[in-house]
Amino acid sequence: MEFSYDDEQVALREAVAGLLARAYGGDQRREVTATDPGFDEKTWGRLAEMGVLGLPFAESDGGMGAGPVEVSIVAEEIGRVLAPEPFIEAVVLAGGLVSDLGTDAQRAEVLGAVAEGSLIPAFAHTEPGSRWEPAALAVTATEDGGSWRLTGVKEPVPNGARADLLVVSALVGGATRLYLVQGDAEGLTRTGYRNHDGTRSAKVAFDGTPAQLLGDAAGDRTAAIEKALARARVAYGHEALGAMETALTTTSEYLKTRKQFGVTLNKFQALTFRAADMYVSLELARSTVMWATLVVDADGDVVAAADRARLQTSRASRHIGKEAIQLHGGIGMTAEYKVGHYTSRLTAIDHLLGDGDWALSRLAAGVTEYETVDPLA
Amino acid sequence: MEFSYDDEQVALREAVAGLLARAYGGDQRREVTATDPGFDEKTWGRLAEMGVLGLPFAESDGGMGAGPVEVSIVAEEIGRVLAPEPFIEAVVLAGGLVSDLGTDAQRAEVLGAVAEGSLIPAFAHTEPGSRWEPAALAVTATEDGGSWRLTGVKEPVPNGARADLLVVSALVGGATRLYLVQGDAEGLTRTGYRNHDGTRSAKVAFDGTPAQLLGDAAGDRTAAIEKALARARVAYGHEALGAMETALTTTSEYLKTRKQFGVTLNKFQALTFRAADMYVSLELARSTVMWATLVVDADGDVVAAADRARLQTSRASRHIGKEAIQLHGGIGMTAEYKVGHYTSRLTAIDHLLGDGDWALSRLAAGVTEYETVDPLA
Amino acid sequence: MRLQLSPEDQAFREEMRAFFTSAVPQSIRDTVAARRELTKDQLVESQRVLNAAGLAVPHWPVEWGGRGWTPLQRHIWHEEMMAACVPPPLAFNATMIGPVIAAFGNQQQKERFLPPTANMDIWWCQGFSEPDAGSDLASLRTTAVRDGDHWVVNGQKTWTTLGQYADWIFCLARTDPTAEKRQRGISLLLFPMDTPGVTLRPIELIDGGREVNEVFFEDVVVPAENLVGEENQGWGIAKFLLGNERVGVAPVAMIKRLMAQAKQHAAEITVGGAPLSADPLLAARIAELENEVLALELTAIRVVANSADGKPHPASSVLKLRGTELQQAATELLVDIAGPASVASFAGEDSDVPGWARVATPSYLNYRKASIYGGSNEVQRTIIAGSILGL
Amino acid sequence: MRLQLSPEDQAFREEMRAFFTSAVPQSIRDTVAARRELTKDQLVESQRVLNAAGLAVPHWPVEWGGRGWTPLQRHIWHEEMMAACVPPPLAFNATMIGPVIAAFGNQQQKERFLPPTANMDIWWCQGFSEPDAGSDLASLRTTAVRDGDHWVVNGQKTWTTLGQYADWIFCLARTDPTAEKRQRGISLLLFPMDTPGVTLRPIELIDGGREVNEVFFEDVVVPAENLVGEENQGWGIAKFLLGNERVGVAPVAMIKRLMAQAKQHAAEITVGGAPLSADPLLAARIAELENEVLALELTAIRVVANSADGKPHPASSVLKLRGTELQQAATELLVDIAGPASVASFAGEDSDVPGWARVATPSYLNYRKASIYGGSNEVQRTIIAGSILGL
Repeated sequence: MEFSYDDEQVALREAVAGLLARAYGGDQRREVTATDPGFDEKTWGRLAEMGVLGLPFAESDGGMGAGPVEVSIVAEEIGRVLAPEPFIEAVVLAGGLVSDLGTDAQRAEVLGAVAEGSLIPAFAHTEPGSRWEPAALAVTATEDGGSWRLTGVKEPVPNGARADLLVVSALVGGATRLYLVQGDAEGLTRTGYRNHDGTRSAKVAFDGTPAQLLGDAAGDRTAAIEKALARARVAYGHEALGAMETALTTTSEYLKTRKQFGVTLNKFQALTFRAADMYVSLELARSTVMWATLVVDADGDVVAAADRARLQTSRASRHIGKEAIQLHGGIGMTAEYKVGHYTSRLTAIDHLLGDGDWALSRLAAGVTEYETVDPLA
Repeated sequence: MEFSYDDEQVALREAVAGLLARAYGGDQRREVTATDPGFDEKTWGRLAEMGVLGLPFAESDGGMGAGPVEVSIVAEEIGRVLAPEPFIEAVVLAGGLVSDLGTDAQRAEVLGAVAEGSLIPAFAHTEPGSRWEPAALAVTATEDGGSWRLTGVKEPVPNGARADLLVVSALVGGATRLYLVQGDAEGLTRTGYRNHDGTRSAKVAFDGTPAQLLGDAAGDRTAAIEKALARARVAYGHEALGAMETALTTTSEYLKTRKQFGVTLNKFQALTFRAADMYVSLELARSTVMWATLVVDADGDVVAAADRARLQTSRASRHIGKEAIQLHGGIGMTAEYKVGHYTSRLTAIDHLLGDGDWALSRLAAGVTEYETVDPLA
Repeated sequence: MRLQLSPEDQAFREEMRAFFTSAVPQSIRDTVAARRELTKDQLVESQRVLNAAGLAVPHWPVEWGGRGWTPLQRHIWHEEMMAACVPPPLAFNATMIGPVIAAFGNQQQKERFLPPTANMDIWWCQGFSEPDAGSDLASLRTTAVRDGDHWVVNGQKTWTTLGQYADWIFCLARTDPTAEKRQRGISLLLFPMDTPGVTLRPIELIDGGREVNEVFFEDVVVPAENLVGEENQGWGIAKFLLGNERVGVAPVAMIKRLMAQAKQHAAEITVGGAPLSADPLLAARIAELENEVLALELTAIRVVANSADGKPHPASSVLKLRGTELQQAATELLVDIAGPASVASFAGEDSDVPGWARVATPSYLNYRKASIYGGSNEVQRTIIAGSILGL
Repeated sequence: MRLQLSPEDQAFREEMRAFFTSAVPQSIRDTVAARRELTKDQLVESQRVLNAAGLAVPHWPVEWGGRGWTPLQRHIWHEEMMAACVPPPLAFNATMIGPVIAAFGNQQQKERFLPPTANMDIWWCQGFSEPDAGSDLASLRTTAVRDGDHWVVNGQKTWTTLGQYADWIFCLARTDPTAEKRQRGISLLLFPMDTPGVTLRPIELIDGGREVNEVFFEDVVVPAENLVGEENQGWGIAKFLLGNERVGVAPVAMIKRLMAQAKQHAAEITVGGAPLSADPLLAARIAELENEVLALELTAIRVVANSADGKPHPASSVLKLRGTELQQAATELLVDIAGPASVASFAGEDSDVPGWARVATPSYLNYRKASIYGGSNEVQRTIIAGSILGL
């Protein structure tokens, strides 16, 4: 087991960090997230130019043929500055599903365009009343003379209003399948709105909306969706690591400079000990999330590893998000200061694809089936 | 709702506190618990002289006719000095069952003697493999020409070796009934030992041991046992309150006097804040336990109130017990210093009649059945 | 020691419950129940309904509208009000400046200010906190310089809650910069928010709300008669005011309302064919939280019973500390029950995400303030360690 | 970045596993598994088996028995040893005084002490802590006064673990009482425990065990040649020793063993007709704890990989802090699974309470020490805040 990055990976990290520092090193995020689509199309274009948007796709599909470690590096840098660009949503999740399941023609049509930045897909999966299940609940697909039509509502769909292409889960006779729906399809109504963390979601309504089956196999896609969600959970874990690290360093910096009662706050041991506990949470989460990425890389039990990463990240991000505000005091509550945005984003990440207690329930259900957890196995 | 003691109750508290301070104000506890029966028979006699051992029994049964508030005052003073006398075990629990269920003759025979200190009963209920259930598991009673005989093993039975009389739960045709067994009965084998907290328990084996049915009704006693256990849980809550208070004051005193790095420990804010959190735990537990005693007094839903008190006390006593040692450092680990004994006893109390998670499970099972908890209702 | 309320208190409780659930407009109470923001008009209307019935300022001196209730009655009044989703009287008026004027003001100030303060004819805001002061009030920098029969105020305040609605401000300013102890030389002044030289800048909070403000003073002229108490004795007044802030602060009824809502929503959500409320981990989390709220409520009753002399019981700090923690835990529970819908905070009315789920995360984020404002939880721990444990 | 062990490390792991599960006597390993106390003879025997195979002191310099392993290999060695219930080499010998003599001792001292130290021909104990010093080592009071070619030692040590078995003690003493900084003027001396003037008094701990001792020195004569390093330079040696104490301290394999035992016992207990392990709250508690142990294990692997220069990585403090917390959580879990039987700690062999349940609470109480000894968790937080966060 080996946890260090090779030279190329370090170079990727530095390049992405540099790009994002230019884009979000100052106060740009508030401005960018104030108007639709909630991210900066120019930054998106620059990420495409750097090759970041095609990282996980096969070279034959127009991608870079890189792996989950490279994806994790990008996600972590995104988290570090809270870049609102939908990298995980569009590239890892929606793009990943097309990459996994698409026909040659679909992959050729979609993935190159995603990599170039000219097409942004979104995964429309969550439905009103659903709770992180991998299956569709009430959106249905019907075949109509060789072509498909979808009916029902998906909400909230991250980046669903801006997306050029929707990857949609829908029920056909009890099975969940995946479909591609063009952003300008007839019978498609999208109502976008702001999430609490400044990103965007949408209500996406289908009313006999024409759709194309993703891939050519007829089977149920629940397991494939679960696996794609697991990979996205791990990637979100890295975004959370980046965000937690900034929240902690910002807090430490504040404690070193802010004065009260005539001395800087780092003279108050009760506060510095709490910062130390934040560091402990961060480092333990980091280890678990990095390990989960290696499990994805090795194509091990990705779903279980993602649950473990999610549980650890959920606990850590709540701890760090809350303490970062509390240790700042009033300033931490304001939208003009950055630390509260980190807490908001960490809260969103925690709830996007399953929270800590949800992951814990799944792990608890299997706890009698093994003697010990062996990460080296 | 009113939480203050009347003058008589204050006088009782002072009298008991005075008696116990003379008995256990110094290092006497280690000496007393070093040899069987693990408590001081002389102190027991003095408690009897003061009327404490007959507090909850009807005057017509030779008791004082006092209520659960008076019992709670005694329990709290016992906890404060960690007196090892089996007040709750003998008077509240075993005596309480005889008082609740005994025939006139049984009450007359047993309770006056308990009040006088001449007879110490114990409740033999827990069995190997049982888990705080109110019913008997494997000890059986059989009728044999108008008299009863018991067979099976009870363990651990608090104070079971010293007891003059055992109140025993046993199964008859699926129902749990209660029996009285004399300490010198034939077919009774008792093996006493020391518990980790210095008190005593025993393995009590019955082999066709003659027994007398407690009371003259033939029905199942599970509900009556559950209620008696609930009252004892509340009384143990008060013992825990007394112990937690001493653990906290001892810790505060230590922080004020112990020097490290040239200053007293109370200059370290991280330590004083933790002491403050101990106080918060104690006061919240105190409110809940006092309330539960009032529910017992009003004969309300005693079982639910006891579960609530137990949950709160379990959380508080673990928190305070652990922190009391940690804030002392090495000295807190030693048997010569008192604080570790408080942690040991709090740990025992927590496991004697159901721990916090056990109470939580019971409360969680009913959580959808009401809208809010109203303590004034 | 008695479990039940006395017959009188029981009757009092029923009277309060009947009043709050009938006299205060349903639309206002529905807004509170839905955790939506109240308008200025709603807040004023609600308090006037209370004031007309003598229920706005029951803790004031009797001659100024107080009721001479026992602490337990005040507790019951507060809890029934909150349980009925009635917005409590504006703290700046009822809890802060009103009692201060009643205690430290002269007769003319009492007559001038107390009736309109009780009736919300004046909306007050606070001018205590400053950008570089935080919990360290003694380091404030706003100055008031005497010029004939006026004071001239310069400086800046912050965290002025609902300052955008305020008619008047009560303001701490340094009136003797030469005082040896920093706590000396501070005075309390009152002036209208539309006095020339007063400007207000809203501060957006992390939930997107704009409830707090910065207030800037540039040569603001305040008549000398608007000084409360004695010159340079403002520190004692401030301590009196902040002490009151800690009395009866445990938001028990509000937390219980959130818990009841959480249980109801969890019962309505289906997971794998069963209601979410049947999930053992969630049920245990709710049961544990309810038990802690019960302990808080009982402690509040114990503490109010020992606050009869009007001074805050030291254990009041337990109520503030634990009350805000549990309030935060309840808001967090609602976010988790909302689950995947909890991100959709600013969805419109045509959204399929229910209103309670939309408001869940902003409310959770907003309530992070609870452990910071009004004496942070670190301040409360300092009080407990110092005043109670002697550390 | 790579999930799997390299083929070499995989082979190394299997070699270690095979050795530990076959070469060390089963009776010793059974005693460890049952959490019973090992005798002195068992401890000596076990370490001699390791030493004979070159596995007792792999981290020492190669010329004195070290193996030149990578940090990951040392981690694997330690974890496999613990997983196989093999008692680790005595810390006082292998981790403390051995490396100190190897680093600071002269050639004669190395030759005289290192081989018998590795082989447990000498059992060492520590003479660092003093009654009034605690974590504040610089305030120690034991003195050593030079008298010709001897030192004369007077004073008192405490928390001397297993001192009752010890042949020799390594002892910090103040050799220059006039030094301006308290850290100066301290030296490290070695002497046999049967030197006249040395007396030992056992300290009973709260679990009833007697593993620690006080040691008193009254005019104890120590040959000058038994000074390690330079006179008055003992502080640096002490820091080196205590730093080593923090390397690889996370008791991961031990916690995993406890967790596996807990799961097994829970599966064997029946509650309401179902195994206790099926209780949703208990299963969740176990799953959460296992996940935290996984995080600890992975962090240990990350940290050892960054400790290649032999100095403790600052994040070692995370391992000590969290490792002891999780160790304590695992012992607490076992108490709770034992339930009503957990009080019966000193029941005899004829008891129906199983042995693991009898030992559960004493072990839980005993492990409260883990967060106090060897650099308390408060010390670890100070290190993290200071060295890592710069606070």
